[in-house]
Amino acid sequence: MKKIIDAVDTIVDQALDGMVVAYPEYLKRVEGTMVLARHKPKESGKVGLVSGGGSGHEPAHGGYVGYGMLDAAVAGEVFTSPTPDQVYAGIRAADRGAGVLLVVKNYTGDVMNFDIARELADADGIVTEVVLVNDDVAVQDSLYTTGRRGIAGTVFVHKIAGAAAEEGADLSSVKAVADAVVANLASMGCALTSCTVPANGKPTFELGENEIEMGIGIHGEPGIERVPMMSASELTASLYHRLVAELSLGDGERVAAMVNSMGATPAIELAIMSGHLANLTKRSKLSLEKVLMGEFMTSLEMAGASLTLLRLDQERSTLLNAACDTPALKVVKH
Amino acid sequence: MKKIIDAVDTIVDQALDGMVVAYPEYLKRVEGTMVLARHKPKESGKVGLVSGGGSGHEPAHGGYVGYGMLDAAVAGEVFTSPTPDQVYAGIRAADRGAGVLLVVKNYTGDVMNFDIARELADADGIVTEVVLVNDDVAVQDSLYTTGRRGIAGTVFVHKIAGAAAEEGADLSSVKAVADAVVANLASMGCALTSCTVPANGKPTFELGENEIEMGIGIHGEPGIERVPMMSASELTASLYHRLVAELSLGDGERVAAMVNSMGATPAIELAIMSGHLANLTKRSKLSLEKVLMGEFMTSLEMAGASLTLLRLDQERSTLLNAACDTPALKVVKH
Amino acid sequence: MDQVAFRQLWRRFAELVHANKTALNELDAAIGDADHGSNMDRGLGKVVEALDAGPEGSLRADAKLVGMTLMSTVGGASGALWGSGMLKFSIALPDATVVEWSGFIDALDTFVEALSKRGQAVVGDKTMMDVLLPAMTELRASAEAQESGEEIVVALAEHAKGWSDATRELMARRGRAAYLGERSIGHVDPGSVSTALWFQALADTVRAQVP
Amino acid sequence: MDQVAFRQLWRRFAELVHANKTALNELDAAIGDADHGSNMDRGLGKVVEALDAGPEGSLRADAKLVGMTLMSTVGGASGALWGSGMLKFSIALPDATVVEWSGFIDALDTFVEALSKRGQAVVGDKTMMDVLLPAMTELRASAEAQESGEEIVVALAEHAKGWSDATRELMARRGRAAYLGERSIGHVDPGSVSTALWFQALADTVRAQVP
Ligand SMILES: Nc1ncnc2c1ncn2[C@@H]1O[C@H](COP(=O)(O)OP(=O)(O)O)[C@@H](O)[C@H]1O
Ligand SMILES: Nc1ncnc2c1ncn2[C@@H]1O[C@H](COP(=O)(O)OP(=O)(O)O)[C@@H](O)[C@H]1O
Ligand SMILES: [Mg+2]
Ligand SMILES: [Mg+2]
Ligand SMILES: [Mg+2]
Ligand SMILES: [Mg+2]
Repeated sequence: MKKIIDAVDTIVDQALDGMVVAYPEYLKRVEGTMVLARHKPKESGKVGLVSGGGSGHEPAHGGYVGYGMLDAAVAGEVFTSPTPDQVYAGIRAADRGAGVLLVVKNYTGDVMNFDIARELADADGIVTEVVLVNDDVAVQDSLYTTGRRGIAGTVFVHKIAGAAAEEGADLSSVKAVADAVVANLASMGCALTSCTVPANGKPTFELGENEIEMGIGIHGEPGIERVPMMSASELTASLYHRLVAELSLGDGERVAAMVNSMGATPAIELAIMSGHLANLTKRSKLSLEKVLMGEFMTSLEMAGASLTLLRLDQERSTLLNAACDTPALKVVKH
Repeated sequence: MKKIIDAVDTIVDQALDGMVVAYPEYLKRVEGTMVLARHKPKESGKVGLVSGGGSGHEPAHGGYVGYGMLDAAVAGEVFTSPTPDQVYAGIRAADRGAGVLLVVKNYTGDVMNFDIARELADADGIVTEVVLVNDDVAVQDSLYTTGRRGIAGTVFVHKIAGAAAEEGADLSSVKAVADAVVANLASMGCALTSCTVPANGKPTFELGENEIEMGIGIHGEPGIERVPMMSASELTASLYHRLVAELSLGDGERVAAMVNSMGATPAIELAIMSGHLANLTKRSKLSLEKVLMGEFMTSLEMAGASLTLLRLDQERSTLLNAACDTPALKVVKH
Repeated sequence: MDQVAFRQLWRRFAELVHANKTALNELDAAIGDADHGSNMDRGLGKVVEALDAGPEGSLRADAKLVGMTLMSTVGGASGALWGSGMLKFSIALPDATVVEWSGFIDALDTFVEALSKRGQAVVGDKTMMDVLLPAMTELRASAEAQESGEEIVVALAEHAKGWSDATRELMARRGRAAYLGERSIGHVDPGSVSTALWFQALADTVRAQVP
Repeated sequence: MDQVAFRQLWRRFAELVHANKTALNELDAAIGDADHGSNMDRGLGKVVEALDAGPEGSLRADAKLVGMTLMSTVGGASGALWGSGMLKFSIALPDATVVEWSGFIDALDTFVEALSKRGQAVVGDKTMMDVLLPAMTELRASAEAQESGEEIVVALAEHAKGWSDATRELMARRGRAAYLGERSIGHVDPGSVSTALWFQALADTVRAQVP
């Protein structure tokens, strides 16, 4: 394992301080915690937004703290959901008196730790709601199991719910719009290489020179199936058709998309995928209104990419295009 | 070689189209060329800015086309400088009647191809100037050779010269401010892994599990020396002290910095480096006014990072902080 | 069980997990995210530190310290479960330095119930509950049969190991491994292994106490 | 040299570069950026296409087509040099379908001079000039000695290979390899190898023409 680190157990702590060095106008670290909060909190009386999860998904989630998106982000150890006391510290940092929405990716660990934090907040009189993001269509959605995982599509929840909160919507409205995003959201990813969890020191899995792992999560977990390497065109199409089918997208519908690098896959390859995506939407007569292309939800230095589609209606489209200003995502009004 | 591509010889062409898919409000492709230009050209009477070079350095250079930075970016094949006819097309796209400044990284191929393009522009009555960026202090600056290379620091030239041009400075003033950036700029990088040039199909060099290559360029070229792997703290310090010495930075001076990923190195490691950087500047009593952290000038999927320091004066500081709005770099005014 | 034994139990558990950290990570790598060993090891290291520094209060205070420490240092699914479960466990313990064997079993029952409620897993879901639930049944039965504490826990440690091994054949329905569906079959659940190590620690502790 | 031979020369050069593409990339990987073979191969493929499609005009027109094509398809240092040099070469050729051997040598001289001016490299800088400059000297001398064209170019191809090999011992002072300083010693310069292949193509062409 070759990484630019000092010690395995100080990575997250150091990285949080480094984020503040790079984005002092955006972020501050809540003292004694693993929480990054807005440098300039939003006005009181507005709903707060908190997200978080294990580290190693940068820019998620600290990179999305700022105007129009999150109020606080809680960082766990690499790929390990944060503990309830930390989540609770995030809730307190985000609370401006109108309640706090927690954006939680659907993993057992995240769900339980955020739940315990909500119990703590409750005891403290802070009203919280949760939106569970479960956009990964590689995983079967079943009532008998934990259901689907949350992956890169989470960023659309941050953006759209964040815009609603910024506009002054109340907690139940912000939750409603966030739930609607989740109901219209589908993602799927693939890995060309594994990543190495620092505490572990070696790659979580091994892939052959001609293999690709489809349906991977964002923690270096094994995916759903291992298939031979394919072209950018085939790969984009195979992810795309799966998403379109899951969302039952039909003629004339409006969509936003995300082409997300898992870490090591360079922008040039994402751009090639984006070109195919535009052709595919044209062929299925979808109106592709927005493409987010880049590193939004990564798995350390894994090579690979994920594709996300979000069905838009007028409300989601307006909120998606509303101004926002965070380290990792800016929508500038001209 | 596992990459998300369709064919080796269509990579750049497809990627340019994909950039327009992702950033339609920012970019258009000049028909029949490898040039990305502003979707909405700047007002006539202002100096145009053109940069370019081989592909594989994304977001450089197409990602820097937009308000306050470049007017056009010219893409060559992966790691191969663009041909004169393409550079010339970029010059024409950027020309708004007040002349065009070419930002050229100091590589023989780039210098010669941009020079030939200037001869073509000259014949056409378009006035051009060149700024040669040579920030890589790993390489000896010698009159008897080609001198130093241009690497990540180039982005500071785009930003600062772009702001001057946007403000309406004339060609010689824009060139002067760009030259002043170069004179106060120093960068150095290191590689933890090699990258694979697609046309070549295998890594350009091999590095052992405990080795790191210091002083690499941005084309997968071998570096200056191979050393044993070190900690983030040691690595940042070793790059930093080299830059401070080269720029003879002393007590109380103002600097901006860039902590740049070569591609595969995740943001979390850059953040750790940024933390060390802040401590180092504090110790040397420099005033660290701005840190650009992220992927600014990459080498495909290479793991590694580069550090850049720029000495600031009031003019450079103001121009660096001026508003800009491009796909890869946005300065939002609050 | 007295306070010395209780603290010794956690020290022993920490030792066993530390020795098996890499193995636990590797099990988790196969069907999860490769961190279960690191998570438990990080938390138990802190538990030992906390107990070493903690005042000699009561068993309840010790168990609360264990719960709070696990809750705030382990993270992940196992941290939420062990942490919140141990807090419930502490409430069920007396505010004294000794507890009868039956009182200890009752408290453990509270612990397991809390985990069932929090995690919603049942036997066969391929989680730590595949060890905890049958272990409770066996503890209750053997206690009613008036067997000695030592005999009970030594046998239980053996059985726990077996229940953990048996998760290999299961398809996961809870936790991160559930996303793998059929691909989860053929791998032992890491949480069940660390839980079996806790019963091992319990056996080792009780055995060491009986001269 | 007539137009048929001139076109054949470029076809042969394209063949030789194509066959050596990987080797040229590998040489460039050692002291540059691993693209010299790809660059030349891409451009020469286009040159062959262009010549095949080009009208049977004059040598000058053909050479101009070669220059324009190389200029707009090779890229990098070699593209700028070969492209702009061939444009100068074309101007020095007659607007006819045949050129005397001496006229061909004069045109080549213009080519080499253009490269010297553009690239500023001298003998010993570890570039293609380490082949081109001595080759010109030898061509001039042998032409003055009235040797036959075939003898000259066959010998020259041999020598060019030798001059190229000799770049191995040099420290680069021009081009991308110069950044390596002392580390550039011990590797042959890729541009000198492709240039030697051009002289090989010239020899092969002339030999094929003389029955
Ligand atoms: N719902 C659940 N109920 C009980 N135990 C669970 C549940 N979900 C997961 N586990 C246990 O947690 C273990 C994983 O813990 P760990 O790897 O530390 O957390 P994470 O899965 O969040 O990475 C699993 O092996 C399993 O035994
Ligand atoms: N200044 C120069 N003068 C003459 N030849 C040069 C000069 N610089 C580079 N070259 C030649 O160009 C070759 C490299 O070409 P190529 O790899 O295609 O371009 P690049 O170096 O831009 O990647 C070198 O091997 C060398 O022979
Ligand atoms: Mg985990
Ligand atoms: Mg090149
Ligand atoms: Mg785990
Ligand atoms: Mg080269």
